[in-house]
Amino acid sequence: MHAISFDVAKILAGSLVLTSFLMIYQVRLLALLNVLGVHAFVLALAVAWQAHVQAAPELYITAAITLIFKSALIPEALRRIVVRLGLHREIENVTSLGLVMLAGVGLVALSLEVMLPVTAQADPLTRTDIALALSVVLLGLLMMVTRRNAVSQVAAFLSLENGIDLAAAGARGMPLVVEISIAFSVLVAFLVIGVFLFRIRERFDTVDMHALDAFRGDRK
Amino acid sequence: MIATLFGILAFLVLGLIGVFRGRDANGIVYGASLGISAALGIVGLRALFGAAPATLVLPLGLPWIGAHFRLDALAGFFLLVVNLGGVGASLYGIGHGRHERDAARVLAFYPWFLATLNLVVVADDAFTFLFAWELMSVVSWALVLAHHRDPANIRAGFVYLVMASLSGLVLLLVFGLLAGANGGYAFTLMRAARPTPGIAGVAFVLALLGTGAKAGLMPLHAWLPLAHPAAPSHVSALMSGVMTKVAIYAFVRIAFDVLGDLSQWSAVVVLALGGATAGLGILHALMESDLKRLLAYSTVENVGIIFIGLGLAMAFRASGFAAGAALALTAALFHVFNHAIYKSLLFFGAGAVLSATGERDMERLGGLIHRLPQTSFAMLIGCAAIAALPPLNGFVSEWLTFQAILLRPALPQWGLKLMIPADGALLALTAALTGACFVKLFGIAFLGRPRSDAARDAHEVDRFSRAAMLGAALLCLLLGLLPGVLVDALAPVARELLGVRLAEQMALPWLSLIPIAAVRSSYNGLLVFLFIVLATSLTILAIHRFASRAIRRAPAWDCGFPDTSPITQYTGASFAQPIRRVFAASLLGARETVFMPPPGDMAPARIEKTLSDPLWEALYAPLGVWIAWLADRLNHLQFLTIRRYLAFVFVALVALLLALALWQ
Amino acid sequence: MITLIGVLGVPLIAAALLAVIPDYRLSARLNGVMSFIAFVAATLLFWRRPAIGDFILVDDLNVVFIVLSTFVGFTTSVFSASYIGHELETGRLTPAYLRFYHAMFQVMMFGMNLALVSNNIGLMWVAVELATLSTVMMVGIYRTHEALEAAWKYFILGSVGIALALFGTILVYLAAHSEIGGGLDGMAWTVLVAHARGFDPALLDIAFVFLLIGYGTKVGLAPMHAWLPDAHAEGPTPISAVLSGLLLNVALYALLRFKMLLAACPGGIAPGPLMITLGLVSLLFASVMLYRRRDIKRMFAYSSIEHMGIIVFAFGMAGPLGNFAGLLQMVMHSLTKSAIFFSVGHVAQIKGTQRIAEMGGLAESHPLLGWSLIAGVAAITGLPPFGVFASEFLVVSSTFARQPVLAALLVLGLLLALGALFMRVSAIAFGPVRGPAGPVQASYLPMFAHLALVLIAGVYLPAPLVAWFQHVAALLG
Amino acid sequence: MPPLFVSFLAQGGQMAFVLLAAPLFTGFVRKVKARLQRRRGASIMQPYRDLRRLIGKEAVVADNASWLFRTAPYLIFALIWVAASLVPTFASGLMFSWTGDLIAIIALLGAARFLLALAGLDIGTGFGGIGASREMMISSLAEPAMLMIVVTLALIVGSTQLATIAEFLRSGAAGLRVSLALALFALVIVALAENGRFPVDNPATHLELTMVHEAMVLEYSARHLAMLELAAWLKLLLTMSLIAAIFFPFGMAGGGDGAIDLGGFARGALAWGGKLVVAGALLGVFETAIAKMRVFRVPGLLGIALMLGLLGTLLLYVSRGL
Repeated sequence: MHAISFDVAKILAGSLVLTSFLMIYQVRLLALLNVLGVHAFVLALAVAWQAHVQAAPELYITAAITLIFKSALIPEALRRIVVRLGLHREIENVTSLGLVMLAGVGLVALSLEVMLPVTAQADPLTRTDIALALSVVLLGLLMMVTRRNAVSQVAAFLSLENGIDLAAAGARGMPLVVEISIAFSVLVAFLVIGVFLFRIRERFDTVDMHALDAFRGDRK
Repeated sequence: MIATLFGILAFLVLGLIGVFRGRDANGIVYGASLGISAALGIVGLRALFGAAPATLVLPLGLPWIGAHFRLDALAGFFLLVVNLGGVGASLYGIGHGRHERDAARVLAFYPWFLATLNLVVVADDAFTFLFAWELMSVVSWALVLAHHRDPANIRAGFVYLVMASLSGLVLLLVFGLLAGANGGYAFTLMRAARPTPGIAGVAFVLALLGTGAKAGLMPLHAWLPLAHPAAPSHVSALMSGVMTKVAIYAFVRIAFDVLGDLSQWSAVVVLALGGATAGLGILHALMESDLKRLLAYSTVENVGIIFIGLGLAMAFRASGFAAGAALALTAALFHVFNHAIYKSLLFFGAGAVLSATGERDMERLGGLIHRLPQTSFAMLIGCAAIAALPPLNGFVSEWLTFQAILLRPALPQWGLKLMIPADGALLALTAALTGACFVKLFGIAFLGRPRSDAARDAHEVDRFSRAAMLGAALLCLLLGLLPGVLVDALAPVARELLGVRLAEQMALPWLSLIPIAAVRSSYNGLLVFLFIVLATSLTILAIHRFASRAIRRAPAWDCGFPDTSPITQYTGASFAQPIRRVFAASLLGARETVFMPPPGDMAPARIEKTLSDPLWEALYAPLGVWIAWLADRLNHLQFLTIRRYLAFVFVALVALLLALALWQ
Repeated sequence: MITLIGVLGVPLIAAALLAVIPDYRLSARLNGVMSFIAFVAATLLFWRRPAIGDFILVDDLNVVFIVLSTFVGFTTSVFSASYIGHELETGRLTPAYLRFYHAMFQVMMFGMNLALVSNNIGLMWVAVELATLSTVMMVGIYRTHEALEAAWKYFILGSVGIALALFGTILVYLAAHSEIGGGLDGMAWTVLVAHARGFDPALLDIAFVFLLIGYGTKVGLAPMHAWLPDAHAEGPTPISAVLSGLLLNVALYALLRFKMLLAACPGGIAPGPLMITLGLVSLLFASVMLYRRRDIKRMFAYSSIEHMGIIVFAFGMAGPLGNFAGLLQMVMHSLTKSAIFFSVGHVAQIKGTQRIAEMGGLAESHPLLGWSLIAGVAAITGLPPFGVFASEFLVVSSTFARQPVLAALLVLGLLLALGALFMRVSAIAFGPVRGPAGPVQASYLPMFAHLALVLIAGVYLPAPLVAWFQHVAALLG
Repeated sequence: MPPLFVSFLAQGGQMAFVLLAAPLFTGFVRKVKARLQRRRGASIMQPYRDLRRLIGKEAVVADNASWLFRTAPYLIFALIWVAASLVPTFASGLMFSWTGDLIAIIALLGAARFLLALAGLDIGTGFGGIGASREMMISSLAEPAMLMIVVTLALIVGSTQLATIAEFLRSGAAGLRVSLALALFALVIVALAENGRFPVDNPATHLELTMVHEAMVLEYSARHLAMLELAAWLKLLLTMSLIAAIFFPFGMAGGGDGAIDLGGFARGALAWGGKLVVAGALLGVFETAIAKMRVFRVPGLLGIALMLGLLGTLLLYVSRGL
């Protein structure tokens, strides 16, 4: 493999991480969803590039799935939900964004550090790919921890999923069946999310998780 | 061996009958238990004098170990003790059980309890042993909760079960240590694998903890005075008279048989704990006014005495003085046997009083000797026996223990040099206090004038209960007259565990008891008894024959101004007051506050006594507080937000990754 | 092959049928029948195993799990038949929801069986996800505030956990990549274990961390446990029984498989210490938490956490005894805990609440129920004559010889848990009767079946079964 | 070995002897005290007369007295008598001396005390209660003290057999020992307490609140009272001859082992009588000189006795020389 393709892959993965940071930074719901779309789009590009580099046609399918579902349909659906629930132009107050960003940077450093000793026999492309995928996953988790609105938690979760997909794409010759079924299950998960958002809404008239916290069992 | 297991099986079946037939199975269950216990007792007797220990392995429990059973002399002796108690309790139960409110609860678990007691004794591998051990605790827990409407009983049961499981788990550690990493759980293997002194020491301490917690050794006795009184009286008798003995069996089995040689320090520990238990136990008993609680505390005391005997045996064995060890061990086991009998008798009596008056508090009793003549007579014998008065059996075992203390081989170890005489003094003190304690019990509850209507019109109990009590009383007397029988019966045990035995006793002239040598010490209960009987009868005869026999009934003299109200009598508390002031003030923090109204004020003067259990306050109470505190702190984790929980996952992940990064 | 259809196909068909059958009595019966067929098929696996394929693997290890899960599934279906009738009367559920409930039940069974038989780590992940989602739907089925909260929490934590597990899975695939190359082989257990020696240890380590956290969340190990108590408490009781009895085991099974991989790879970290730590933490944490529980189902949920802690600890200690004890403990816990939930379900229906404070004197008002609850608690706290005693005997005794301190901690946890559980259960079963004491149409059969099995196991373990377990324990290394 | 009946005779003689001597000794002590108080006092024979008078009377028994109340006096008397007959007086090692050792003797006295306390509680009067509870408190310290003394002796002699001890000490093999001195001192204190003498109790008091022994027998009359009185006198004699036999064993006859020589017995009897006279005189002087203690100062006194006994034992354990 020649350097250029390697660099491109690197750049794409890196930009995925960057988008994750953007998501963490973005506090306005609708905007957040847009960023999510971008996130997925970058992922799709990365996967496609991997397909090209690895000359693995089935990866194109994955890329397509990602492009269609994750970057188009799901953000759109979420956008609809947000509108239906009247949450548009909702602004979350994330406590001390700066610190969160700093933690994010720390996480990226950690994931690189952890991946470092991975022996070179796994080719460098995979290596960096995995490292960045790991940081995307961690960032997604970090975002879930910092957000309290159901929708943005879902968005964070989806970005986490994207990280995993990136890793999957980096893995050569990952069987298609598995890819498909994984994608499928993610879809189901998303359906469940939708159902729940509405149920929660119907019970609690909000999707702010604070409302739920009041009803934790065993209080009385 | 097979017979034993069949007996145990029969008990289990009997329990099922109890479950399904309920109250109308009363006669069947107790009657059958009586029969089975008798049969098992005979089995034990035969094992005691049998040549080789019978062994058996069944494909139960953990298959690669199997369930090992072994019936050697030691097991035989304790089988005898257990089933002697079983016979008495069952006989008593035939009558007493009729008064039971939820008969089914007792009838179901009673035979199972007997079964587990027997099973512990014959078990020969760690798994079977602990299985029976824990089962014994669970079943007796259910029996303690037979009268479950009283919240105090529920608490008692709770404390009991926790302590019992503690003992089980600690013993589990012991066996884990002895069995090694690849699990040689059969006792034979443990005997074969001689542990290093260090391991043996740890195992011994844990074993003392585990068995002591079940036997009621201080400071692990706290559950005993709660649990034993809570159960129905014949079950209390079994728990106090037999179950504690099974715990002592476990100690002997581990310390003398499985562990092999131990250092002299272990003996010092046992002696110290035994002495403290005996002294404090009887002091607690003296302070009690609840009949059954008093008896329970006296059980603690007797356990202490037994442990003193065992400690002496260990000390002598450790310093290579086998004959002395044999004497001490014999004394201890003799006391085991005695206590099994008279403690059962006393609990039967307490149960009789309870069913006759509905009262357990001696401050509301009195004058029962007129209403329950036979019960009172049996109780009198029991009290005299437990107070170690000649010519009854209690005296013999304490006498033997003293002889053991006086043996005093050349002890190289200064801990023993100090501890043995100290235990001698404690033993003497305990004996004296026991006398006071049981004068109090009998004098307040059975003599004097009735302090409540319930006591005034009590009625003698049914004939089965009386038979059980009088039988036990007779046994107390016979053992006192012919102690040689039991001493000889214990010889095989001593030979098995120590390699030597005491001299044959029944062959001696006049059937007297000479443990070591005639010039050293001898005692002949038979002659003492004869002399007393002769002297008494001769005197009575002479006086009635040659002087007057006339008698006139009149009001009590009481220095000229008798007060007919029974409250002018001494109560149990006031009887114990001098001793409370002398001993309990420092040891049990006993305090008296007198409220004297000012002159002119018509209010009555009051005296209030407060008593505290330093051990409980030092050990158990803080533990509870600590757990509660921890639980409250941690409980907040139940009510966090989802984000927090996510944060936990997140932190756990990051932490592990960091660890990984650092590890590489 | 036929057996496989029984184990996997039957639940699917059943799910489809139950989704359309309107009458709940019929569907309840059908549910039971189908589960029974699946169980029979599973038992047949002992003798007739399908050939090992790219996706299907039935070996000594997972046969135990499959038979266990199908059996508990069957008994639970019987129990739920008597349970949901009452729920319908009290109006907590509508027929429509019951249809959904039954369908989901079978979907979950399918998911779990698939996870157990799959030879492909990816496929297994998907199956676990499926089972999770179906249970999520059922936990939220009552639609109360608490139920929704619990379900949502379960969903979020569960999906995060499962996502991490997926990441771990992919890492495993990558670690194997250099040795095996791509394709289905790269994800097949059989192949992986065979070649584990040559894997990239560093990658495998990271993978195991993710898998431990991910599947550990599903197992309910502290501190990832948070979803478990509320999911148990707020959902229908049959689901609580299945969650404790099966789902945790499935996640545990996955963990074990990956542990075997790591154990087979020389360069990698030792999985033991990690598992021991998590296990002990869960045990101690849960046993302290038990003391402040007011809700009976939540209390037993915490006891599940405690037991998962013990089991993971045992597998972490490994060695022939440790693994054997872990397996035994797992089986016994599934049977006992589901039996407890069966009885608890009826108790809650009688009293009309799950609050312990409003229950009392059960052994007097409903002797059968009360005493079997006591028996269940005695069994779960490791008292004889029940099977858990045997396994805890092995865990503690085998540990003390090797790691005295750990054994002491273990004993401490066990004692704390015993104290808490008996404090509560004696308040429930004894004392004056509190709360309504009306009759309930209960089917005691499943409960008794479980308790009987546990009792027998406590007294007598059949030699062939033991030989089997020992073999499996040897497999686990 | 002497012919059986002779040894029977010796033993029987001993029993009768102590029985007859007991009242005399008490009378003697009273006489001494009376003299010291400048009174003429009753004759030494007075106790016998009292006995005869009491035995002849009709017994008045409280309405609610139980059988225990009526049988107790005889049992108590018998127990103490048996105990007394085990103590060597003029000769050691009599035929049945091996029936019980020192511990048994103490236990027999304890049994008597047990019954007496119960008898005190039987009628259910306040005074009986006072007496019983105080008696048990005193004995709870006196008895262990006594036992520790026994332990001390037994460790020196290597036997608890009274005959052996007497022989051993008479042979002088023991020599002078610290432990022995401690034991003697303790034994004297215990003896005073056991017999309800000054400073623990006042045998002649009729001020109820100070009574211990008298309070227990308050309800007794006639022959029952006679038995109890006689028992008390026997006990006093017993303890005195016990001290004599242990610490001043000279002049005692060899006894049953070898051939019996009546001359030896006579000499022994004389020596014994002499010792008793001295002891009685000392007791009288002591009781006249000292005042009675408050009840709750008694434990202190007895505690000292117990400590001395324990000290003696410890010394022996730590080093055999002392």
